[in-house]
Amino acid sequence: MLRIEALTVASRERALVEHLSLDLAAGQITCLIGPSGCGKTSVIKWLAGILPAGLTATGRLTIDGGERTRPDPAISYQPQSDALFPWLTVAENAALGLEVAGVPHATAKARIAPLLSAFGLAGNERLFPDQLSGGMRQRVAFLRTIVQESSFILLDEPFSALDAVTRMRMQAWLVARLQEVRRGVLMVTHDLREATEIADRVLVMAASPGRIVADIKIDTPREARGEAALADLRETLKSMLLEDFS
Amino acid sequence: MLRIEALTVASRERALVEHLSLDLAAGQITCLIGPSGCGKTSVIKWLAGILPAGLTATGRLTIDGGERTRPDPAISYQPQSDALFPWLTVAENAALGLEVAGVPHATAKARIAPLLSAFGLAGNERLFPDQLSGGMRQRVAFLRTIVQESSFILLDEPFSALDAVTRMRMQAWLVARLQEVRRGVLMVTHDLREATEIADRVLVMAASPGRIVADIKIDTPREARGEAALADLRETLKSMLLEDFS
Amino acid sequence: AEKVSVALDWSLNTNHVGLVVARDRGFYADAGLDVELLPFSDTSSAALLAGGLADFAYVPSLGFMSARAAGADITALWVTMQRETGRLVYNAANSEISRPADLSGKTYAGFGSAWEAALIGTMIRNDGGTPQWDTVTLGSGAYEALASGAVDFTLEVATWEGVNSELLQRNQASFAYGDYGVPDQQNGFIATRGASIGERSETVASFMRATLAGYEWAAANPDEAAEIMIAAGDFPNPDLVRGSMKLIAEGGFLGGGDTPVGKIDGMRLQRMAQFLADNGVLKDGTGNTLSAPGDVSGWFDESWRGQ
Amino acid sequence: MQPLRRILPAILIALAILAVWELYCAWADVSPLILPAPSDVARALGTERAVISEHAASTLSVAALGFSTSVAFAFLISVALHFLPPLERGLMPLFVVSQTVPLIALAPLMILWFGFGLLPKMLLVILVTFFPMLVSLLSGYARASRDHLDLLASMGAGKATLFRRVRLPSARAAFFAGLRISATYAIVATIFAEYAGARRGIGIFILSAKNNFRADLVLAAVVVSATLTLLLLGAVRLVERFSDRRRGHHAAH
Amino acid sequence: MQPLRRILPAILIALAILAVWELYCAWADVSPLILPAPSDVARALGTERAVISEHAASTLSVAALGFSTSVAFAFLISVALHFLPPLERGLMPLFVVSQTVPLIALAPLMILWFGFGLLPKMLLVILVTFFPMLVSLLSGYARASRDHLDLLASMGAGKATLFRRVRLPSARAAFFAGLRISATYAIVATIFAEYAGARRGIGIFILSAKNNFRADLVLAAVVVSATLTLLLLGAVRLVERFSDRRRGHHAAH
Ligand SMILES: Nc1ncnc2c1ncn2[C@@H]1O[C@H](COP(=O)(O)OP(=O)(O)OP(=O)(O)O)[C@@H](O)[C@H]1O
Ligand SMILES: Nc1ncnc2c1ncn2[C@@H]1O[C@H](COP(=O)(O)OP(=O)(O)OP(=O)(O)O)[C@@H](O)[C@H]1O
Ligand SMILES: [Mg+2]
Ligand SMILES: [Mg+2]
Repeated sequence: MLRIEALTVASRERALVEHLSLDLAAGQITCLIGPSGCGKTSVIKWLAGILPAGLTATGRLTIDGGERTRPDPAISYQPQSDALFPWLTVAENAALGLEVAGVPHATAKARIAPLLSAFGLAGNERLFPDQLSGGMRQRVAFLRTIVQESSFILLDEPFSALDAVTRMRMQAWLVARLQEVRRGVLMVTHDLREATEIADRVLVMAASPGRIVADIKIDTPREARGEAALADLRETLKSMLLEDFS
Repeated sequence: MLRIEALTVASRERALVEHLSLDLAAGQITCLIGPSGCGKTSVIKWLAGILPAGLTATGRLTIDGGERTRPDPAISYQPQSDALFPWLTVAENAALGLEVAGVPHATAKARIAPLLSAFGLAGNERLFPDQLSGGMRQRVAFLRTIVQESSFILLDEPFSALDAVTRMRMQAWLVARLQEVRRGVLMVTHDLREATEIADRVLVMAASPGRIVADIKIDTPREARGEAALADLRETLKSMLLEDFS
Repeated sequence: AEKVSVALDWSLNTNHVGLVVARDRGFYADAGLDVELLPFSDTSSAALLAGGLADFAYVPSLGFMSARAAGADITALWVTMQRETGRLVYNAANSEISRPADLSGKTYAGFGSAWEAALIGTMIRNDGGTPQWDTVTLGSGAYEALASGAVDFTLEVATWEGVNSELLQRNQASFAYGDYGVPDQQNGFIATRGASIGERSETVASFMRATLAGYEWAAANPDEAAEIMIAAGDFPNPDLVRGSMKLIAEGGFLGGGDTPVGKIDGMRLQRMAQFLADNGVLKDGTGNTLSAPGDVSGWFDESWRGQ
Repeated sequence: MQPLRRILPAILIALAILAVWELYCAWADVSPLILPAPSDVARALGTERAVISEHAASTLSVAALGFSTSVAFAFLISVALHFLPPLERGLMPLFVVSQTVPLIALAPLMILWFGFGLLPKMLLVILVTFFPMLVSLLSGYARASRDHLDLLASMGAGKATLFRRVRLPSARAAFFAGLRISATYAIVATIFAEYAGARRGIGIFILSAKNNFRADLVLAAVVVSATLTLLLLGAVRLVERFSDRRRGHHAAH
Repeated sequence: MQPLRRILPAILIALAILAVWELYCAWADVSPLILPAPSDVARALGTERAVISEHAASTLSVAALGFSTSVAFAFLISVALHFLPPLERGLMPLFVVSQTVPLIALAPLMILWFGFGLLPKMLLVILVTFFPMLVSLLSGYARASRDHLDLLASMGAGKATLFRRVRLPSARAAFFAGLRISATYAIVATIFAEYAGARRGIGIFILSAKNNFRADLVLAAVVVSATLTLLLLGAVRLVERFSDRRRGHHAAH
């Protein structure tokens, strides 16, 4: 169980996020939605331990009750920009997290190979990032993130550049994988369908200052989430977002 | 009427796009969908006249029957990455296209001001790009594109970083604006809902090599596009994308 | 053989002829010495000697006296040129100059040492002119500047630059320092550190005797000496060497006959030192001007001749 | 307070070096003709300050003139080379060659060719400071991001607009890096030029100090030269600071 | 063919300059002592080639030794300064000051302090070539993208890993830029050092040519110095080319 208590993030002029608390359970997917600019990325970056220099933050982070300083190897992170290294190939970029963690080269390679094909990247191992399409880059970044050995994964709009079908495949993969290894996922998304289809829980943020205004558990098993029930939920979420705008 | 004839784009190793033809009508929104990596961005870049150095292309572009060389001032373009200039403020980035076209400073400013508030960016005029959220950056890039005086607009996933509600507002703005000024829009999107809701026409691409496999006109007026009818269309599109994958 | 190094004051030239002859005709080897003539560099030979980087140094007279006054522990063993070799040159075609007094208000190409002003000022003053002129520090570019008319006058060594000008058929005229109140001086000292005279007197003596033999041979055989110099290498202009040796021999600069070769004249040294002191050229180690040089008899030591 | 604390380590290290040097001179009893103690140098600076400052003023004015001409020239040439690639291919190798010429060989010849006025000295200063500026500017232009260039090209911007709106702003950091390197060399190059021929200047002062066996004065001149250069560098820093639109904001990129 | 065509403009311009110079010498009847014609220089190079190449060999070996030491040293120091910011604040100002010292003043003193051997010459070469390398490396490290640093930091990478995996690769272009600048100055600096005191080398050759009134030989030495430098630069270019993972692929970023 990862828990944020009373997080406040401020720029020089104003508070961006105020007194935000949330927790992530192992084996669960928590989706974070909210209007553009409300502070989602700021929360994620604080968790990843890389808040930009212009911002200051106060708040407490615990994992299973123990206080943690960040960056913490128990947390892995996919930025909103893909942050691929231009001087590394697809395969090397994908292995970056493992290499940094000291996993032997051969082991890393072996672990990545099946995922490259699962994500539709087979055959592109030796390309450099500037030879990839936007969606391909995003999948490499996703692969780099989930292959790391961490208990919690932070995903900042991980599938925003993917077409509907590829996106579904990636979602399915993520859900299936979570059943095997019990990791906790915090995922920022703008796609309400995505949120309602794969989340165990949806957190809704409002802006100015960023705060959590709703915390919705979805208990229906994923196989049983019918189009009708989800549509209702989406309408509810949309109305919450709309509210924040007026 | 903008027309591409027999466009082929190739890297050193293989053809990325083969023998692709399409046309754009003024006052219409044409959505281009297709699996990640199928060549959508390559087509758009060719149209914008900025194909990367590693790629070669053959093909013909005409506007209203006259052959055009690119870049052409009649076409404006929003890249998949936002390409904001880090040394310019939000307001200056937004005005960039107008400044380049030689529009006087004051005129440009006056034209941009109302759009900044329409796009929820009011109050951020003096921020620099690295102080913006991903969605804010994308809206500045969109603003920069549509404020240019061109007959055709190329949008490469213009709303991918926006939350559902902001996205709806931007879509509504785009549709309303098109009714006033009759420009032609070519928009790459991964959101089938977006495509079905705002497009006059949906082009479906398949990969390896990139080509157009379906050209679907949506004649239903936008006000009358009920949820049910659209759902069917989305299923059709999704099945087309799925097909390409197997 | 014992290794001995000699720092030079200038690129190898005919002033050094005795050293080259002694080396290349084996006089040094016979004395059990292995002598290396260090190539000329931008660092002064007196400094190289005082700094312990060379065992002996060929030092021009002004350099020697300045270093001595500043407290450097160097002692002269020998002086090569028995008469002043320097002179003031100007273009003969320059109708404005016919006597030193005319130099007043003209442009001088200088070398950056304090004694030049004393020298020129004395000459002009003694000739009845106002000692005022414009100095441009040019170093070895001075001669081309003079030839091209960019400057009006400069100083030269008659046995080197003078010969070169003649070879180039430059129409130049000169004034001798001695004619206008500057004391005549000997030039071209060979010096060593004071400490060496005490500790290595054997080496000093055998080196100097072989050197003496070299210069004596050169004075007697100027043409052959010139060829030895040329064979010693790095002379891009052999005729200059030949011409220079000829002038040195004919002008009796090295001595011979009544004048012993290499003999230091204490009187003339004292007079020149006094001249420099009078003109504020000599400074002690902390930069204070010396009003009198004191007794210069301790500045040189020719005891090697007796051993 | 902040800036003072920032340079404190440098000052401490410098003082430590001076102290060791002073003690070494006192203990090892080296001749001040060869290695004067810092206190000797300070004393020389004091007693000769009138003469030195006259020479220094001359050096500073030549350096400032040469340096600013060089910067203007480097900028113009960089623009020309940028817009005319064949010219770049033709001239860059020659500029490289110009840097490989040993100045000690060239300086006296320059004096002969151009006289002992301002011209040869300015030419030498330009010869030394021009190249780092040019290289920095050209590499700055090349550092512009493909995305930004492409965007502007798609707007129909010509090469000139691309240059003004993308390449020039992208080259800002590189420009100041080059300016700092060139400013560092400007004073030294002037001294060098004076050494080969001049009426006055620190170079002449050094030459005559050396000819008079005054190592203390030589080192005093070194101190003055270093001080002048640091002043020039400080001026460059100020220009950089005050021309920054985002002063105070330290964005990372 | 390609490389030849690329340098063709340079060769043409160079030939044009030489032709103008030759004609000027022939027509204006300038003394070869002041400005020898290119043909005089070529003839001098031919007749003195044995002597010159002996001196050149000496210069090249000192330069190569000093330059490689300098590069190694600059790299080590840059790493040390990167990891110890107080050290950077302490030493960088001193390194800047070291560049403001006029070599003409320092070189003779260095000879007095360290003798005629290899040491003072290597020290001078290092003094000249070290600083551009160091500055380039440090600015290269600083050029690493925030996104990349953040990503790696989020993986729990320490300062060392950040350095090895982000800063070092990001500094590649800057490293080679610095290497080119330093290589450009290595030979010239060596000649300079020889000038102040050496047994052989191009510097000594120039000095004696000058004192023997042979401007043609001085210029011949200039030609040799330029050639040696171009060779060194060529070697640097080769290393850069062959150490590039994406050889032949000219990606724009
Ligand atoms: N410079 C390049 N060199 C080689 N191959 C390239 C280059 N640029 C793109 N490609 C390849 O071209 C194909 C199409 O790329 P493109 O960016 O057009 O795809 P896309 O349809 O826009 O995908 P996405 O939806 O993921 O953005 C990809 O397979 C990519 O690997
Ligand atoms: N370095 C900074 N300095 C000042 N303000 C900043 C800085 N970084 C972010 N902000 C501001 O913080 C707010 C929240 O930004 P954040 O990136 O967290 O939003 P977000 O919820 O991720 O939005 P999006 O969905 O558009 O990515 C924005 O209003 C932004 O302008
Ligand atoms: Mg965000
Ligand atoms: Mg794309």
